[in-house]
Amino acid sequence: MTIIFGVFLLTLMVITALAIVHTQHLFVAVILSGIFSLLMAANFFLLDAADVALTEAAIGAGISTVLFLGALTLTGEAERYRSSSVNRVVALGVVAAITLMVIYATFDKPAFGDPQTPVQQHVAPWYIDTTANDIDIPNVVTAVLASFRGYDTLGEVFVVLTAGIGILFLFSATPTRRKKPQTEQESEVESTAEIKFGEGLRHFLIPQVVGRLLIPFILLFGLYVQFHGDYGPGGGFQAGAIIAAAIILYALLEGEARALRVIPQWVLTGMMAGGAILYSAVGVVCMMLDGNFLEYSVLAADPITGQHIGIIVIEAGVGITVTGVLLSIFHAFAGRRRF
Amino acid sequence: MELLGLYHYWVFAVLLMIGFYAVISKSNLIKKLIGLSIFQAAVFLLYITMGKVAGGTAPIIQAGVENAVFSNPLPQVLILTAIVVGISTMALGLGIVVRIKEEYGSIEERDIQEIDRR
Amino acid sequence: MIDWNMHLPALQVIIPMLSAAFVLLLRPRGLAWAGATAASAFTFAIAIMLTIGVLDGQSYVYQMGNWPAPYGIELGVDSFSALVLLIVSGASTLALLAGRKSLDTDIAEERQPLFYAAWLLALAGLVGIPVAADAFNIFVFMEISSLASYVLIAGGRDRRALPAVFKYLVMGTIGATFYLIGIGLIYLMTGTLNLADMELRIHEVADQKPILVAAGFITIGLALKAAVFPLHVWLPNAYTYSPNIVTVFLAACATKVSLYLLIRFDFFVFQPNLINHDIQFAYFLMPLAVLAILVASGVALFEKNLKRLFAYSSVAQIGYILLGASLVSVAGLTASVVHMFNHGLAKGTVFLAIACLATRYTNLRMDNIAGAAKHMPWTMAAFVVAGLSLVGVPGTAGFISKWYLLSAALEEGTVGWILVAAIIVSSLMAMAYVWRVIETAYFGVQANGNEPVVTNTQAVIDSPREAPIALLSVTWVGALANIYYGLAPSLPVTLATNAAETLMKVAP
Amino acid sequence: MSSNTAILVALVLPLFGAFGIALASRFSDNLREGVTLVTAGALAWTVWGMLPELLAGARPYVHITDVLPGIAIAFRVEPLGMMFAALASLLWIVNSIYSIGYMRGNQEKNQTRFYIFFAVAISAAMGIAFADNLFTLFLFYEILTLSTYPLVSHKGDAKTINSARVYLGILLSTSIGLLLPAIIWTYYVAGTGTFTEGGILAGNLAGPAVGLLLGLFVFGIGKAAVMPVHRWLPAAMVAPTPVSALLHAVAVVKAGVFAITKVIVYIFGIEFLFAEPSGGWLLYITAFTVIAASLVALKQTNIKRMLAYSTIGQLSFVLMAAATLKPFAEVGAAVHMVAHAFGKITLFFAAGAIYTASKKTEIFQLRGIGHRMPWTMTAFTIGALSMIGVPPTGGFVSKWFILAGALQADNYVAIATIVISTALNAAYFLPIIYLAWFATEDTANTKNHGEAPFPAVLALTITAGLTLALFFFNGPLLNLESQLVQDMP
Repeated sequence: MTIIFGVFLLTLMVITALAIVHTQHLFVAVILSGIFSLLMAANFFLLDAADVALTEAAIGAGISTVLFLGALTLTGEAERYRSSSVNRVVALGVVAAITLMVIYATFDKPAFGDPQTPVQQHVAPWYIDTTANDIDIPNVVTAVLASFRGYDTLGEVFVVLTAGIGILFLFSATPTRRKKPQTEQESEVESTAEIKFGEGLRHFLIPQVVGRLLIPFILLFGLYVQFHGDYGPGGGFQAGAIIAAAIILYALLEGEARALRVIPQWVLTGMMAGGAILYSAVGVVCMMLDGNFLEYSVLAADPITGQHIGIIVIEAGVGITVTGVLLSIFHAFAGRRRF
Repeated sequence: MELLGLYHYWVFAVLLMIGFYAVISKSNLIKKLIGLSIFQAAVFLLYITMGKVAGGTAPIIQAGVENAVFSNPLPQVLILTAIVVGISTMALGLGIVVRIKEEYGSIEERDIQEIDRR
Repeated sequence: MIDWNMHLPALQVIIPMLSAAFVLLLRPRGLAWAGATAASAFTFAIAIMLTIGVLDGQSYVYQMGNWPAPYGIELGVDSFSALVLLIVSGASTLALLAGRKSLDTDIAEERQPLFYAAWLLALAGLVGIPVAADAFNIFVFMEISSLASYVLIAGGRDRRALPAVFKYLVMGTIGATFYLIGIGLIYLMTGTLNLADMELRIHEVADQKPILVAAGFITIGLALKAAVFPLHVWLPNAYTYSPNIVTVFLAACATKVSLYLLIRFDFFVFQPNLINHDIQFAYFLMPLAVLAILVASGVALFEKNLKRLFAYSSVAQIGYILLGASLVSVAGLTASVVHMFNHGLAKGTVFLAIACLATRYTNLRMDNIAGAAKHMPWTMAAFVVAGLSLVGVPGTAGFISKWYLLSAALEEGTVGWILVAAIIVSSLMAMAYVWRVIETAYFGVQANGNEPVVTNTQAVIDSPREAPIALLSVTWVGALANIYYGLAPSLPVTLATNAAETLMKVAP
Repeated sequence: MSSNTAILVALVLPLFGAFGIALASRFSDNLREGVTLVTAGALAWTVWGMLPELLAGARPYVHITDVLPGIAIAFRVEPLGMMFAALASLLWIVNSIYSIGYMRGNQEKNQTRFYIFFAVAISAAMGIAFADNLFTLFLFYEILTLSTYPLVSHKGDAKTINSARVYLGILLSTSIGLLLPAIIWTYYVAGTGTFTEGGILAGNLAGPAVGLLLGLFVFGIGKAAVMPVHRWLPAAMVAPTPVSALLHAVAVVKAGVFAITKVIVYIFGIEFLFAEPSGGWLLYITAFTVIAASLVALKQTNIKRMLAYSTIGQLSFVLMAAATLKPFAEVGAAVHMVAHAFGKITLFFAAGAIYTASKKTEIFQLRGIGHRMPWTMTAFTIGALSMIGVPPTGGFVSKWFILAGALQADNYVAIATIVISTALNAAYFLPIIYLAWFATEDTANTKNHGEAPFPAVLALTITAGLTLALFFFNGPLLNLESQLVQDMP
């Protein structure tokens, strides 16, 4: 049964991807790529990767779609040109070469799902055993993410931070074309447009009520995912995305400006940096306590407790940074005037 | 099972191809980015596929369940990271596209080259 | 008592990274610059300490979180990485010290904390790669450095920076994803991500197809990031339109790190294990290297924009580095590693001098800087020194690498003579394009009158005749370093020789 | 002062001089010129002070640093280098005296820059003279090229820049393109590049490769102006005359032939090269250059261009002598470097003096000028006679030795070249002497003028005297240079 379902999902993904490339309407392409991500997430779930599935759904289908839509409102929705024939030939040539390479590689690949392959034999069992003994949390993925390969995750937090910084930096520039003084009429038109845009969906009753009801639950769910990451699928990244989604929903209902008043940009910037600092600080504290960087075991008298403390704190750091960055990016796109 | 495995790898190859094709051949910058995200998603699929163990479950240790077979947690961790890296790149890319639109009034590569040549 | 010496590899990365987060919060004017410079200088100091340790024969291995090696993430510093660390952190520190005024004009004040935070993140990413001994960890830091350098380049005043950075982003992401596919395939066959462990385990499966394809993906992906001809198309515009000081930083070290990784992967992991890998590597890269050297130098000959001229020159110089590596010999590899250092030095100084020029000439086209030497004699003198180093005139750092490269090529017999010819032809081309600039600056006459054409006429009156003293003195530090390392190159040569011997598995 | 320190002093003194010149120029021009003269004097005293020790057979040696393992910056004084250094340091004094008259007489701009780079060039020449290995030689060779560039392009107008570009382009590209590979090749096969008596290549290289390597060296050292890499020399004629004198007589071209001779003697080794037939082409190409350059000189109307082609011929003459590979010829080659230096610098000084006094640059304008400028034209005549090789001038001595060497080797190509080139030299110099002394002046187109400024006349008188002196007092020089060949059959 799962086999048939798997084949069905994969096929659907290919079809969706083809449709995305084919359509000339960017709005359609973006929505389709959201669907693509959902299909991908479902497939991940079939492959026993619950955490990844949750992340792909929250980030790939959720946040990514919101960002693309935000960008589309600023840039326009139609693709003007078809690929030129020269481009097409070149692209097909390169692509064909690489595909041949990849298919060539599949010949000696170990069998799918075989527990005797090097992937399953070399380091994987160690992670599962050691998690049980030294860290003692049920979710092995979280253990690997936060402790065994905690340094990767630290790097990842800084990747997110970099993206946030990048967007803020890009959007802090004033477009050169707009530096000229505007005529009276133009600015007036623009300001009225802005008021409407800034009001969100405040005048629509049903979304208003439903949304109001939903937001607390989403926030609660986010917090659950954040702190339950040790036990089930979840963790800072997913939680950050979910909490950010709740606030984005608020912004859609009440207007972007009001959302920014609730959590101003300086708080968001503080969150961006603060989460990352919190994470690194845990590492530095470990060093101070005569351990290696990110060696949580030294944080408490009992190494296992130490690991627990460390993981909870760094997951919190991840969550804070991710929330801060995603909201900053959202505000940057949504608050940008259209030129 | 073997068939499904090979099918996974082939889908990986095909998705990779579709994404890469879009990146190279499309003139619209947003379309390029969407292509890029499909391209990356294909790689995610490759990693997760290889971590799967037949008859296994998600690697979450449950009390009282002895001798459970778990799928490999490591590729999952790697892809968690890769997904986040991917969205960061995408966000930055979109930011640049918006700025290009502001400066050039177009997000078509062809127009931009035309404008710069002047 | 905490043994800080042991922690150095970790601190090398953590300090710039953590400082980046703090710099982001530094609001008042100038503080962000000061914070970034201090952090960068600290990073440089750590790199120096690591180098001293490595030269003393100490080997640095650090286990993150104290988890044993193939399971946890390992850091390691040897001669090769120490040299790259020196280049990266040194370039960053000098560029920051020099660049305050120059960056003030490029980046508005309220954007500066963001900019300097991105700078430190780029630095952290670039030092994170040589320190890491784990294939996936390298990917993470590669992305930090790439994203941060996109931000830095996008700070350019010219709007053409934006399409340039977009192209860089797309190609960089493709390169990184290729790398990710490659390590995925290797992981599939070996089950490990740790480089040393990989080297041991890859032996059993060396002849299997996924490994060969992985080697291909990794090499191509990294070649893309390193701007190896013909995958260099992102580089010229990215260097041309980024802020001048950013060009100094990136041109001196960004592609070097990718080349480092390329060499490390191909020699450390694949070379000892894959059958005929040396021949495939040579056949694939040597023609590309020769083409890069010749074609890019040729393009540089006719380029009018000063920054793009030297960007193309960088593509050619990357060709030199690759050429040395593609000889697959201790001598070739030594040449290649030495040239990484020397080219960083020469090109960094060239771009510093260009940054000096840019403080007075807003338009850096060739005909526009005619007669610049009259107004900026010190700047142009430093430029001459750096330019000669780029050409490889004896007494400058560039000569040392050329010497090694030619010696290594001579070992190869008949093919070697063709390579010698290519190197020499391109040296002559380098001489031509460097001299074109020097001649214009010293003897050129402005088309319309005698005074320099500065678009902002006010600038002529207000600006000092020379570049700001901080910028100029750092430029001269660079110029003198070019001479110093041309006459006493034992530091890069020792490190490079050790690196080459380790990589080729020759007992020293 | 021990000779070891003297080497370092000789290298550094001109640099201090350059610094002093820059400082002094802030106060007065006279002070600046004073510094130049004092430095030049001190340098000559230092260099000549080493001579007795060297005659006694000592070989002072200084090791500065190992740039790379096995590749050092080191200096050693040996007869050939001693001669070159002594020549250059002596002529720097004379040239400085002359420059004062010329530069002031023509109201040249940027005189300080001129003196500074002149001093740097002399320092580089010292480095070349004393270099102990190929690397050191190459290093100073390039410094010399670069430091003379501002001198050649001194005037700074479009024509000058073009010519200076040719100058720099040919010299730099030959050195990087040919000399550098030759040096690296040598280090690669021999494991060293130290100048060693008897050469270092014997047993390390054989067959056509020897000829090829020799070619890389001969054409790589573009300063020797062997055809076809001679184009820079006429181009460099745009420089002020003291520079031309420096280039042709003192530093640059002499550095070229000196370097080639040194390579032949100490890298290849005379015996090794003699035994290896593939190196034989050098004799023919130099002989060809001698004849061809003389023929071209015959057709020139501009005095300085004619002198330039004459120089090309004479340089190859030296190299041809060296390539004869016989003891007499080697000594003759060394002596001819000196004789040509004295003679040619006299000729250039005279040409410059004529230009300063009368603004004349063409040969046909010289009718009867001997009566207006008797000192200058007497010196010119002596220089020309030395070029032809007529006694009692230094040129006769060197030609005598070279001819003896050619006869010793039964080398008919060399003998024929010597005879023909002597005839050709006479053919282009004698008409000038005739015009200057015996033709009547074309009064209509001439302004009234006398001799050039005193320092210029003084300088050319000194060099003319030296040319004559070389004929009568050549003992020490012959002693010194015969040490070169004392072990030879």
